[in-house]
Amino acid sequence: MKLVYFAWVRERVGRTDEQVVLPDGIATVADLVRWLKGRGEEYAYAFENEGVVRAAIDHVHVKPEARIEGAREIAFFPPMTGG
Amino acid sequence: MKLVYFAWVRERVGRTDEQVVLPDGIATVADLVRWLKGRGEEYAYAFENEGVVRAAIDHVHVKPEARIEGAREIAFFPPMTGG
Amino acid sequence: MDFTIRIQAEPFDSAAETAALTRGRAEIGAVVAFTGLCRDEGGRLAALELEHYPGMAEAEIGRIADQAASRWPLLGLTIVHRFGRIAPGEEIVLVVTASVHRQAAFEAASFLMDYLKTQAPFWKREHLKDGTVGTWVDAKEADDRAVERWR
Amino acid sequence: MDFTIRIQAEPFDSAAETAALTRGRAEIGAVVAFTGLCRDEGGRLAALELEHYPGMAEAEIGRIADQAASRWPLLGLTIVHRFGRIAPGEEIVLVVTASVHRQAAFEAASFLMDYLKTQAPFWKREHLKDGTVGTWVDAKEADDRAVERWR
Repeated sequence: MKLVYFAWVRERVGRTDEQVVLPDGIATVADLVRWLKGRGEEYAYAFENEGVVRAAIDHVHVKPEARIEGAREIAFFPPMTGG
Repeated sequence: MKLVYFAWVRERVGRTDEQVVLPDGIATVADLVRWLKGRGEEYAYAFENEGVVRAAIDHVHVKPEARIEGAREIAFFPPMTGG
Repeated sequence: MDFTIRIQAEPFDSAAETAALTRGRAEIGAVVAFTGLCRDEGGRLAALELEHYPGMAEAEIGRIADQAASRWPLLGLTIVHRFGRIAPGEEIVLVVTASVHRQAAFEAASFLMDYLKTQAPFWKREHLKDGTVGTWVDAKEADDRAVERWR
Repeated sequence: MDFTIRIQAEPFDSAAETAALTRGRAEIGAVVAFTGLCRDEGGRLAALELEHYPGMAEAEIGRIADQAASRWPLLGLTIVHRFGRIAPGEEIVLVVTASVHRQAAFEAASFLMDYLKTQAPFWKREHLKDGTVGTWVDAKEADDRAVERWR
């Protein structure tokens, strides 16, 4: 599964994207965030404020409770400031 | 005092403008309309539906009860359809 | 505040008007340009004829513009209204509003159009493709309702 | 319905985009063009840097456009959003809506901007005149409130 990061989430994680192999029991976006936060300080910092970082699965906005099974690309980013 | 007419009010009255000398007792726009309606069929036709024709005194929209003393130019016209 | 109000028979160039309003003004964050066009009414219409009240048209549009400027923090405002014969597809009216933020620009432009429709002394008559002069366009109740929103 | 959606680094020409939308379309009565510009923030700002999520930006703006088209009777719609480095005074985003009547064009353009601000995957960072890279621009609560109006 591919993870991609944008804006200050990207800067805190320290990479634009990565391929991950998830352990069993990671069913939702919230599970994935919890797992990522355990991988190192940079992830703990990026996701320090629960509910601030947004997620998208295969280019569609999703909530933390969204199931990730079958996802090709999951993105994490701050609230959007386009327009 | 100068009277000016626009759109179908102008067509019904049959002129674009005219100078009038008002008799005593014509104090308001409504008085003026009543006096005009007595001047001929064309005026009676133009003002047949009370409240449809709008008025302006010296380029400012006014209501029928507006006083006309001191007015240089009074205009009568249908509801506006610009824009 | 930078006001431009013009009543003219000639076509206008909305792009040039908008560019003139924003040129060198780096405090502007939002520009809304409304253009009202002459429709062909399903192919029935040859042209619209717009009659106006010279003098009052400028004065009334100036008052409407002053109202908008007092209600919203505008950094620029351009209003151009044509009169005379206007063919389908041609522009009739242009309203351009500029502000720091979009909400003021959107609301002011919408307000200005509602007031221009119902308060500016212009009257439209249809000229039909079959050569006849059609009727004067009736004022729309929807336009009166639209202007009530702002009161 | 005539949709144009583009995400690009290059400046755009709002006049040309608007002209392309209305050319030969005599059923259009109202066109609203919104342009969002880079402000200089009182002279403090050298440029905005816009990061975006390629692929999702197009997809999400397409979904927002579909929503607008399902809510208002639009005859045309153009959205252009830039990314990369944008200097004060330059355009960031263009939304053009065309309809028979003005209300649909105004409301759809305002709706589209509210959604673009809060849903399209773009992020702004400030580059300051003193040479430093400033902070990422925070999402505004006012923008979240604005988008709630349409729900």
